[in-house]
Amino acid sequence: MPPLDVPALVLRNTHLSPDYNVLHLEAPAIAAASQPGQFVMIRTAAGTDPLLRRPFSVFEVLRDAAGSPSGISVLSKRIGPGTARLYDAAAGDRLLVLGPLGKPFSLVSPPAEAWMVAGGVGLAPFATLTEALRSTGAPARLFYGGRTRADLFYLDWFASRGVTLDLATEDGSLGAHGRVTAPLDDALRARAASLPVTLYACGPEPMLKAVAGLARTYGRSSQLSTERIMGCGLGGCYSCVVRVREAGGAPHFVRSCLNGPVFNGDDLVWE
Amino acid sequence: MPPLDVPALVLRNTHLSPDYNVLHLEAPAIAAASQPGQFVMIRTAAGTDPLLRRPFSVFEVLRDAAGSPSGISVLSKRIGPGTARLYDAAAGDRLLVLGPLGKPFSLVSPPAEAWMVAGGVGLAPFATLTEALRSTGAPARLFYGGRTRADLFYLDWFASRGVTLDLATEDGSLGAHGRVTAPLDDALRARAASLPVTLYACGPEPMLKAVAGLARTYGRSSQLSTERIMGCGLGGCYSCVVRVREAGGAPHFVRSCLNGPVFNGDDLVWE
Amino acid sequence: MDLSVRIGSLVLKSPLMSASGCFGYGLEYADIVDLSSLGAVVVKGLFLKEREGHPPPRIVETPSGMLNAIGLQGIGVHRFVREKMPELRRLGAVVIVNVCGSSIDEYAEVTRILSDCEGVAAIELNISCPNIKEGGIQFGCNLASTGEVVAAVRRATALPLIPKLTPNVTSVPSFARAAEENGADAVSLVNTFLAMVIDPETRRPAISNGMGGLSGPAIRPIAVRMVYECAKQVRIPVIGMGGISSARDVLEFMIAGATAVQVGTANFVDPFIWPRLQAGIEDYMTRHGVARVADLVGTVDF
Amino acid sequence: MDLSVRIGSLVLKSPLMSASGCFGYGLEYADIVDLSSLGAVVVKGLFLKEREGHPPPRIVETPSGMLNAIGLQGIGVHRFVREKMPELRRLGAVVIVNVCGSSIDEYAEVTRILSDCEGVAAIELNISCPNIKEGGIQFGCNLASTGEVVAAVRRATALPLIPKLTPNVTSVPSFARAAEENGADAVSLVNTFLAMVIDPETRRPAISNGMGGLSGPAIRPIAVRMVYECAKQVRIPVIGMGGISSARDVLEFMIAGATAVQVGTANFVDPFIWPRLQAGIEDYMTRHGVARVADLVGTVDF
Ligand SMILES: Cc1cc2nc3c(=O)[nH]c(=O)nc-3n(C[C@H](O)[C@H](O)[C@H](O)COP(=O)(O)OP(=O)(O)OC[C@H]3O[C@@H](n4cnc5c(N)ncnc54)[C@H](O)[C@@H]3O)c2cc1C
Ligand SMILES: Cc1cc2nc3c(=O)[nH]c(=O)nc-3n(C[C@H](O)[C@H](O)[C@H](O)COP(=O)(O)OP(=O)(O)OC[C@H]3O[C@@H](n4cnc5c(N)ncnc54)[C@H](O)[C@@H]3O)c2cc1C
Ligand SMILES: Cc1cc2nc3c(=O)[nH]c(=O)nc-3n(C[C@H](O)[C@H](O)[C@H](O)COP(=O)(O)O)c2cc1C
Ligand SMILES: Cc1cc2nc3c(=O)[nH]c(=O)nc-3n(C[C@H](O)[C@H](O)[C@H](O)COP(=O)(O)O)c2cc1C
Ligand code: FES
Ligand code: FES
Repeated sequence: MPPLDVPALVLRNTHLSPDYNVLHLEAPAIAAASQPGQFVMIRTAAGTDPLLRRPFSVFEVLRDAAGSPSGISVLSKRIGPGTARLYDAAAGDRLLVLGPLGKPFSLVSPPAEAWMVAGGVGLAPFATLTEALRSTGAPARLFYGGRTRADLFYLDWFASRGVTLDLATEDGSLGAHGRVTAPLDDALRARAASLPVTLYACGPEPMLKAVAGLARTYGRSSQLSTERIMGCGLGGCYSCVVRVREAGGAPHFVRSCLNGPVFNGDDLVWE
Repeated sequence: MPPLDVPALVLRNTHLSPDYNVLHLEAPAIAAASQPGQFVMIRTAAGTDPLLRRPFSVFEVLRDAAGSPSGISVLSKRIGPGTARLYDAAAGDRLLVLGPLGKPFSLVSPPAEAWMVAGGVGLAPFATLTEALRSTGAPARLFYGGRTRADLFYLDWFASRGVTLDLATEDGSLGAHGRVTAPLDDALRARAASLPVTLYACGPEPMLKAVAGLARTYGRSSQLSTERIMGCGLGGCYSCVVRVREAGGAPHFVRSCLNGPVFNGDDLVWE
Repeated sequence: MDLSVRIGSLVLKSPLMSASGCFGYGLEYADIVDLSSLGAVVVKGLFLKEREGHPPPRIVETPSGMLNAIGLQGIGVHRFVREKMPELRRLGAVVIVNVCGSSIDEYAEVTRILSDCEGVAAIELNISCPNIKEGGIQFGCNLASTGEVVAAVRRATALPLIPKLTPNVTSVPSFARAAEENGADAVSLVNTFLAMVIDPETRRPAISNGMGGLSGPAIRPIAVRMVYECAKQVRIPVIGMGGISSARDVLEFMIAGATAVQVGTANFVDPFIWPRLQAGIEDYMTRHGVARVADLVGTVDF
Repeated sequence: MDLSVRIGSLVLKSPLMSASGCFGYGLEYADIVDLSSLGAVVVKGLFLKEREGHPPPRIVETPSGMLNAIGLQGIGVHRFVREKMPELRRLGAVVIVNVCGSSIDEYAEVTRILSDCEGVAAIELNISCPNIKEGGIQFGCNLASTGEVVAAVRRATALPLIPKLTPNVTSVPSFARAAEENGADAVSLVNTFLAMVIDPETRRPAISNGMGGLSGPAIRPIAVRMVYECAKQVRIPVIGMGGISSARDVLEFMIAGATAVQVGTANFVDPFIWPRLQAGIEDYMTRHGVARVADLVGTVDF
């Protein structure tokens, strides 16, 4: 389906912390078309400040009483003017939402397991992925790291959907002390090579790089959701490139809004 | 008192029509210092769109239960991005309000009468003037014109404060049919030369010009509140000039934010 | 209502074009924009060979604008002709190709290849990219070189030739005149303003290339002035751009003297802008009793 | 923490100055800004005689900026010395006067008069006002004339001499060099960008003068680039300006190469900005362990 641009009604804005919020947006057609890992471009203000749209993963697909897709939510972390406006949005406001955009995750089926690795707001694409994996039946596990316990959200949500949680905080206030890639490393080491696993990761670039390294070390496939500064989200501006090496070819830049944001970890070339 | 800049809480936003609204702003110190005819510069948005502040007359001085000044209201007509933001402001928002600024009206005392002439949103400075005139005891009369009856506001407010109302609408839906300067002309003609009157006017420039002409014709003094595009409101930019001829001198430009917005009608030179 | 405008021998059904580098190769937008409804699709700058462009970050937002240094990443003229043109033809797009070169020969060579390609309607000569050393700016900031490269490319093609001018000079009209005197059919302006953003926290430029080109609404008043000045000094049509985001802005440029306009940054913000721009122009023409949009060109009362 | 900076023989207690034309004669702000806390107060441009300026409308807002053509309304140097300087002295302001002229003689004459006036700390030579024919732009857009006027005024004064450069040229650094070679103690840049807004509804320019000068955050990335380029090419200090609205912006200009900065348009939006700018600079210096603000100048890692 070609992407749509809809003036989505803000249904609800839930503040999870002083930085994090979840915006519920009315957008049935975008919701119906979205696949796990895809994103939307949101215009955070009318006028020219901020000027460009901001990219956000589709966090949840909202459903009406009859179970039909009625909208999406986005999980946003406030880091600058655009996310500040989303943090301050009020029910009843309207925001232009363009999507769904980009290449989604590929799903795995049993006996393969899906191990999701989330750093901070990198949790965003994994709610829809979890829902989709339930339909394939692939067991899901979430490695989820943050600065401190107050930065880890939706734990019950994932647990109640049968996702095994492996948590890590940099201050040790919840789960393992340190980076989330440490428990991931342990778990990969512990898993028999004969049992298939696919890694799904979203988070800061150093984390993605570490996950790609672990995947290579343990011979696992990985799907990494990259976050580049995006001017358009549609392939028009060439701002969002990542370097990839495709079968046999030399490394070259491809647009992460069109060819990604999800890439095979083996293809990505880190500078 | 030097002007203050306060992040004023929006206490209430009353929509009077699809264009007009009244914003109640918490700003005790500005309220306490304001005199009739003065204005404030409001920053209608954080960020750079719109960039410059917008000038607004102090409409009412709000008072708390004890009668102390607690804030001001502004009467705003939506004509562009700045006034649109004020129209959409919600209770609980904060707006930077700089003031009070400019030269106020001079008050008259009985037996002189104060005849106020308002065109559209030019009504704004006359609520505070009415209050002040009540303390001098000068009889007040309001000539008030608008496009149509739905564009005339606060009629009861003025009537209940003993102000005689002379209304005019361009479509004839209320009061005289046509411009407000017609009933003013009639009233001036009817008034004995020996009975003193001062004209106070605020509204579109052609109306001000007509009032100045009538004042001259009938030998009355006039105080006109001008509206020029203002960059700063403090004398810094020289954008807001009007041409005046001061006693004996040649016409020259003076800053209406410092030397006005209220001018003696005889001094203004119209291009 | 007649929205058509004429650029040299080319009659366009509307004055609205995509700006080069802001609309990919056009096909990226094919499923949301009817490419045949645009006056022309101006595609991304092409060299003879493929180019990698600069490493990211390539853009940064600025007040009412953006800075970019993409570095002219592109697939080269041969792959463009082979891989993109057939579909662009099928979709009925009027294609204008933005031609880059590191030498006069390269400009001429790329232009020759495109002139042999069915469906290429005109050549926009990019002598004004501020972001790469060989991006043409060495031609576009020097009057004699501008004349030379325009003359050379003129000899290489019968297609309408539209040198794209840089705003980073004292007198844009002299460059417009140099282009006209050397056979250009029109000029387009402005390309981006050379600019820089430094992050004080890191003390490093915000984009990898250090400097980049400023575009978007921020630059509009400067671009309008340059279009006005150029339109007064040349007889060939001026294609105006720089921050156009609404029908009002299109009309402002045309009234200033632009025969047609291009929309760049605003297409990023709002890819569904095209029918709205057209509707806004038509609404204006109705309100003001203007039968042909071309009648508005250069009508500023000043 | 040491916020002092040096401009020629002048040591300023802070790098923050008001920009000419954006702060009246300083006294307008005396009851809300401690004038003695600023590095310097740069006052409105002065000719020998009084000037009326252009008829209103004189300004129009643009995306993240504003266009102005005030036309240098002013009281002339004699009244300034008589009516404004005593109070400015009393308030402890370090006063820099922006000097205008329609001829080299006028520049020199105004400068001589100011040099005899106690309390004038430096001369900013306005050879870059885009808004009036005799506003100096005929000097500021030509290298030879820039050299000539700077040299003439140099002979007329022992005060620090700061030519103010226009951004409306291909190479600002060549003008900075011309100023340096002819005895300037510093250069300040940028003045406003020549620009234009047309109202399509009336087809007339939005301001009476037709064209005007663009200022404000919109131009900041271009101004930063020009300051960076000039600072690399001259040994005298560069005073940077153009859209500065926050401590972050002050730091960006200083890191790009500015020894001091001026704030214009932002003072309109927020006349209480000055102590906040200073606090923001101090906060940055604390966080980054910078003892002297002068150590930041030109430290961009590029
Ligand atoms: C495909 C994709 C999905 C994303 N999903 C989410 C999500 O679900 N929740 C969420 O909170 N954030 C997400 N991000 C990051 C989010 O887009 C940025 O945090 C946001 O754009 C910052 O805007 P700002 O104005 O608040 O901050 P600023 O830092 O002022 O932004 C300035 C510019 O930098 C860009 N930028 C800054 N940080 C990032 C970043 N990490 N990634 C990409 N661009 C950045 C902005 O888009 C903007 O152009 C995603 C990014 C991408 C590319
Ligand atoms: C001393 C003074 C008192 C005023 N009091 C009131 C009031 O009480 N209520 C009210 O509704 N309006 C009042 N105005 C007019 C009000 O300032 C403008 O309507 C408002 O600035 C328009 O801003 P905008 O962004 O909505 O419209 P835009 O038209 O987009 O404004 C663009 C620019 O033009 C200026 N501008 C536009 N119209 C006017 C105007 N009539 N007068 C001055 N500047 C203008 C704006 O300030 C801004 O710089 C007053 C103006 C002045 C000078
Ligand atoms: C991301 C980006 C890439 C661009 N690439 C090109 C290009 O390849 N060739 C070219 O001539 N201009 C290029 N430009 C300049 C635009 O075509 C246009 O001249 C400029 O952006 C001003 O218009 P705007 O303000 O509408 O964007 C590019 C601009 C942007 C923002
Ligand atoms: C209203 C206005 C009046 C100005 N008057 C002068 C002037 O008299 N002399 C001068 O050299 N610059 C003048 N300028 C230019 C400013 O000093 C400054 O160079 C420019 O505005 C860029 O800085 P800013 O973006 O911080 O405003 C004026 C600018 C404005 C906005
Ligand atoms: S964001 Fe514009 S090409 Fe990817
Ligand atoms: S509004 Fe700036 S001087 Fe009056």
